[in-house]
Amino acid sequence: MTTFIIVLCLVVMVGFAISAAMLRSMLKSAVSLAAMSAALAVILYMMGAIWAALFELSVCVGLITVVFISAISLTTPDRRDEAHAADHRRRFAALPFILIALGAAIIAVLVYTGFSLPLPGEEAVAEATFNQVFWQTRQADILGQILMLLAGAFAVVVLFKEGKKI
Amino acid sequence: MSAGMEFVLLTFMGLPLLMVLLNNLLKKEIAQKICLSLGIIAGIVQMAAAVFVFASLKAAGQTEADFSQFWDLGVGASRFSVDFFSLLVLFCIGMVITAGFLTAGKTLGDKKFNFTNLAMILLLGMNGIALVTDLFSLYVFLEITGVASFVMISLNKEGDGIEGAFKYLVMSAIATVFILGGLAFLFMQSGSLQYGDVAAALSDWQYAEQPALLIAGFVLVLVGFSIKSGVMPFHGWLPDAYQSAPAAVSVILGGIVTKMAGVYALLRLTADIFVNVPVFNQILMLLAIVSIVLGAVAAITQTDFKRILAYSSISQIGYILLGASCGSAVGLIGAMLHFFNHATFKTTLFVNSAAVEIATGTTEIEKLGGLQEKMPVTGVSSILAFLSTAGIPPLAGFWSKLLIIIAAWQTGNVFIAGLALFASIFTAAYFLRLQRCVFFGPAVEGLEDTKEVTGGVCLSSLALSAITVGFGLLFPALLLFLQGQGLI
Amino acid sequence: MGAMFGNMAAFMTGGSGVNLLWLMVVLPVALAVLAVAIPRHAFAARSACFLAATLADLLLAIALFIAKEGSMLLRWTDFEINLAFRVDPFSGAVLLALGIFAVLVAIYSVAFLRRKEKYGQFYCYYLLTLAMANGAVLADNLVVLLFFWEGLMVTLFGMLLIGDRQKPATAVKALVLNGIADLLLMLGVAATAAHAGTFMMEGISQLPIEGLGVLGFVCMMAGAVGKAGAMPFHSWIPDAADAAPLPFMAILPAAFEKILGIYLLVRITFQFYQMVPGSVMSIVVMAIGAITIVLANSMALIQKDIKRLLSYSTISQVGYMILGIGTALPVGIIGGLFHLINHVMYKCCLFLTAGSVEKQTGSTDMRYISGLGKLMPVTTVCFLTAALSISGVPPFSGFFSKELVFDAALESGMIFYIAAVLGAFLTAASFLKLGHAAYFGPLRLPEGVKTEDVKEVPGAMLLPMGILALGCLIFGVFNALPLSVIQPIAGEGYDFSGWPDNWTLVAISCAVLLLAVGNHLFGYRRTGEGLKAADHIRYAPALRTVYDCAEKRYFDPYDIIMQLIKGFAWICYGIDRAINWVYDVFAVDFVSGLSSRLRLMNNGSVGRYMAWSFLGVGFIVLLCLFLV
Amino acid sequence: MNVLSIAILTAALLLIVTGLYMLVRTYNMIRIIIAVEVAMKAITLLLAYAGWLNGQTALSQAFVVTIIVMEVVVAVVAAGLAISSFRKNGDVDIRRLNKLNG
Repeated sequence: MTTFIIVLCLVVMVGFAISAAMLRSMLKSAVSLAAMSAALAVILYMMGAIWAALFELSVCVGLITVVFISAISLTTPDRRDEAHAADHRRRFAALPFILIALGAAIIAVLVYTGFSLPLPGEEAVAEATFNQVFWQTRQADILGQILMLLAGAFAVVVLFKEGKKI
Repeated sequence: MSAGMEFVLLTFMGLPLLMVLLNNLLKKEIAQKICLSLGIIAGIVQMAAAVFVFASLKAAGQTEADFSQFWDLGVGASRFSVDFFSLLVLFCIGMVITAGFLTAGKTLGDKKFNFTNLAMILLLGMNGIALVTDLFSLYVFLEITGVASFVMISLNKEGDGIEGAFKYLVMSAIATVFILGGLAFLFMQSGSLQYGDVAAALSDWQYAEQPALLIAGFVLVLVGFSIKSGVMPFHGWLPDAYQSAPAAVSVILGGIVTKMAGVYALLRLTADIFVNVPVFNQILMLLAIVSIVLGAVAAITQTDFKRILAYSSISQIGYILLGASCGSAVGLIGAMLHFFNHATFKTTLFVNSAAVEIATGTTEIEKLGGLQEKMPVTGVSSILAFLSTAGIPPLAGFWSKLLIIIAAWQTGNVFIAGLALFASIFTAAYFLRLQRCVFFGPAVEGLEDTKEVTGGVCLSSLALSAITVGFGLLFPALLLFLQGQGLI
Repeated sequence: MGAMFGNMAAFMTGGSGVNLLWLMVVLPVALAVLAVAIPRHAFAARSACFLAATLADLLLAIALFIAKEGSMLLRWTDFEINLAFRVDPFSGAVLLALGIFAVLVAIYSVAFLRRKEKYGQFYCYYLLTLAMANGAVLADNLVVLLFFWEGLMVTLFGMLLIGDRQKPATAVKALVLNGIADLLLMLGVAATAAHAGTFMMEGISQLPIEGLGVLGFVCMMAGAVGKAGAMPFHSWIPDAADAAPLPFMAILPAAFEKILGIYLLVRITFQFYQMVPGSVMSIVVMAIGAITIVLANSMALIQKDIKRLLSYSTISQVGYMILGIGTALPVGIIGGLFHLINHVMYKCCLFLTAGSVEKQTGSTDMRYISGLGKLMPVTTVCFLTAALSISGVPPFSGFFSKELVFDAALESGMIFYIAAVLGAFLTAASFLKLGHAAYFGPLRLPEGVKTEDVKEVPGAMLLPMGILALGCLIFGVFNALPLSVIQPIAGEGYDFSGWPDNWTLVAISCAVLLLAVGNHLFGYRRTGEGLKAADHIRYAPALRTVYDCAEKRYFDPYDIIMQLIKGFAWICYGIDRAINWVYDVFAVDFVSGLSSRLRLMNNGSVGRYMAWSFLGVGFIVLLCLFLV
Repeated sequence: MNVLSIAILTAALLLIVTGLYMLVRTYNMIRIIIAVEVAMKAITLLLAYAGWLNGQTALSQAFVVTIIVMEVVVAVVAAGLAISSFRKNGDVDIRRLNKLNG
């Protein structure tokens, strides 16, 4: 059952990725990305990574989509460019075929070589919970996250503030 | 280990953070005035701290020290730790940051405040890269360094900064994808991303369950860090980013940032992690020699001061990586010393380009000429730095290049060593062209009233030139010391 | 590291007590650096530093001369190429001589160079030359010797460049000729070391001149003789006289190079190798000496410039020394060395008087100056003393040393004696001409120089000249003084002090001198001018053509070599063009073309950058498939 | 044979290729950021899968959470650059960013 759901979600992800690439509307691309993230959240949940799934849902589906949509609305060009749209379709026309060929090739190679990565037995799974691991062993990363958020804040100050004057 | 030393260790992460807080908590008017001093203090204290920790470690007979004050870490935690190489690098970072802040006074106008904030975050990011012992934490600090430098490049939104920053961002994002992909594959096999654990997992990688995954892992990591360090053919973004950055930012960026983000990480990888993976070293050596030669060749016909320096950086990065890829102690030490030397002379040159830009308003060499008499300090320090880059004895660059080429020779790749030696001619060629166009010859019309830039810019180019010359002259002593340590 | 410092400490102290040897080299170098470091306008400070250096060197040399022996060794490689210094009575005496002349000329130079440009460079090169010369004398290892020898060549080149930076032809000429001599020396050192099986000079003793030894001996001798300026390595000296400052002429070609060359020649012929009187080698050396004497003197006779005349005379006097040493007889060796000491004194003195003349009148060309005797009496007296000494008039020093050389030459072969006597005649004639033309006769000065401006030079310049002139007299009258130092070098039990034993020779010498005076008077009567007193020889039927050719430099070995090289170069030209094309056209075009391609590759589009990166990734992956 | 491992690896690779293809072929700066995000999704997937495979779920979750935070900030900065570029040039066409070359 787990396998089935994960594979289904994977297919959904690849599908939305293609739509994110090929759809002409930026808004629809952003929404496709959000859908991808949602599918990924399901996969994460199925793999037992509950916190990660939660973050993926809240941040990637929520926050990043908001960021994209506001960025898109702020950068809408004054004129619609039909030639550009046609050009866009032409440039991405090859993508699905490439992906199908590549996917088939990869699957063929992996199956042919008998590739397999067995899941660990129950006893091999580490006991530690996410809380313990995250707060006690990843303090460097937490410091890094704080710094990153600080950097983001300064970036917003620099990149957005003075723009109003222009 | 003494308690005092632990506090000193904390300055590497604590002091810049404190400076950021100070800068933002102070009144805006006061902060505008003193923010650059904060940065200079942070840089100088960092250099002093690096020297102090080095002396303490030597005195205690240790080779590395963990941060244990205030850190209650679980088993297998990602922690900060310093060894001699990190200390050397931390010293370089402090040096370049100081030079950058000294340059900033004349170039940034009202952007000093934001510059200080971002440069301190950048400093934290770079220090983090030097201190971490976990590949994932390395990625985290890489990303911090990256974000801070994107914003700093585009600090001056009127110019081409946005373009350079965006190109850097895109290439850096690709690099991140590759690095993280590689880490994921390595993580599958090792179960941890601590340097030691990954090295252990790779020690007999041919016999692992799925060697293909490990190969994919280290190839992706290699590619990612190569993009970050701007090795040919992954170099496209580097000249653009350097050229478009404001003068003070390009000092920091060209002097240390890209070296920390890419080259330092690659050195760590070859020295600590991929020790038993000869393929890694072979590919790296190939990339290195391509960068050395093509970087130098490409620099020959450039027309912008900073762009020449950028291509020269690509070439010099090649030398560092060539040393690292030899897999011997001599090569690694040569690479580390060249890292230090490169930070010194390339910062000098970027400071000089900043001085030229301040004095004349342009960095295009066709519009410049005859500045030697008008700007003697800049001209002479530029000559010194360029001689050191080209590896002319007895300047510092000569010795480290010598070690690298000896190491390459010892690996049996005589052809590559010869090519690396031969590329010095190109180095001399592009720098002579630069020197001739900018400093020698008759003064170009409109530049008759040019004056030497005084203050911090002048001071930093003098100090850095002194380091280049002094280090070159003291090098035999250093070599004896290393010999005494049994390192070579 | 510790071991190295221990080694260093032992090196500096020589094991027991303070060892002065290394100071002899390091001190002048250090003070040279200091002298340059002092600002240019502080003439007094720089000069004080300069004088202090030479004085300190003299004191050290005296200490070493008294100590008579000492050695030191800094081991730096496994195969015998060590920094080894040694001093023995001979080298102690040579060091002392170097020190004395260095001090005297230094005092003179300070006064001479006042208000001249580039004096700082001169000081620096002077002290470096002193250090190098000390090192060369002290060296106890052939490689170390070679090092300091080459160092001398470099400082020589530098000093010549001070004179005329725009036209470095003279400096290049000196460099080429000295370079050839040094190359020969290098070859000789290699052959000698191979022959002896060691580089350490103390281990090389009395090698037979056979097999490899012939090569070693001939080449080393050529190097030594070349440094001393004998023919055919002489031709840069007269040219240098035109270009370089006069103190340079007094210290380098006149003093240091002679001392060092003859020092090495003695070392080679009597320590390293075993030269037997009458052997082929002995005759070769004597022949070089004899030819040098005659040819250089005959050139000296016709010169119209004081400096050039002195230069040729310098070359000719080397001939006497080489002739004396070449006889391999004790009397010849002692005579040669004694002549060396005397020569350095009077020739130094003569150059200094020429310098005084130049300082006051701005010229040394005898066509424009004449009758300075009344204006510069002290200089004239010094000149006279030195000229009498060089002409070999008793009881001045030159007479005694020349007699010893005559004695040895007669014993080795009549032809050498005749050459030596002919040389004595020509020497006397040329100095009669010089003295008569420059100092006596009617007063004449170059245009624009007023008579009242020409007066005696300052005391600091007179002092060295006076001391040297006095030395010429003292070493003649009390010739036991210098001979007591020189005689032990040739062996035990020789005593040639006092009046010469062979009265016949003395009589012949005196007759030759009188003949020279007669000749001069004859010439003077015919032309009525002191300067043209030698013209009857210059324009004598057979000699006229030879002299014409000589004045057109047909006999200059440097020019002959240059002609040969030009011919060779012409052949090489074609090959060179082809190679040049590869460098200039092909390589530059190729590189700049490649560079432009790389510029096109970076066209500013981030998509292009990514494409290149992905190509790189693909390449790496392919590579990986091959390598793994 | 394990369907899951093949499926996940294949999907991750396809996602990365899609992302990189988008990066190269698109002219829109915003879409470039979306492309990077697409590739990052694949990385997140791989890391989570790696943790699941070797039983270090907690550690891999810690990684994923950190990556998400990093990703957001990078996206914000990139969007900020795109908006600045838009304010300067009037559109977000990457082809306009070719002043720096050579």
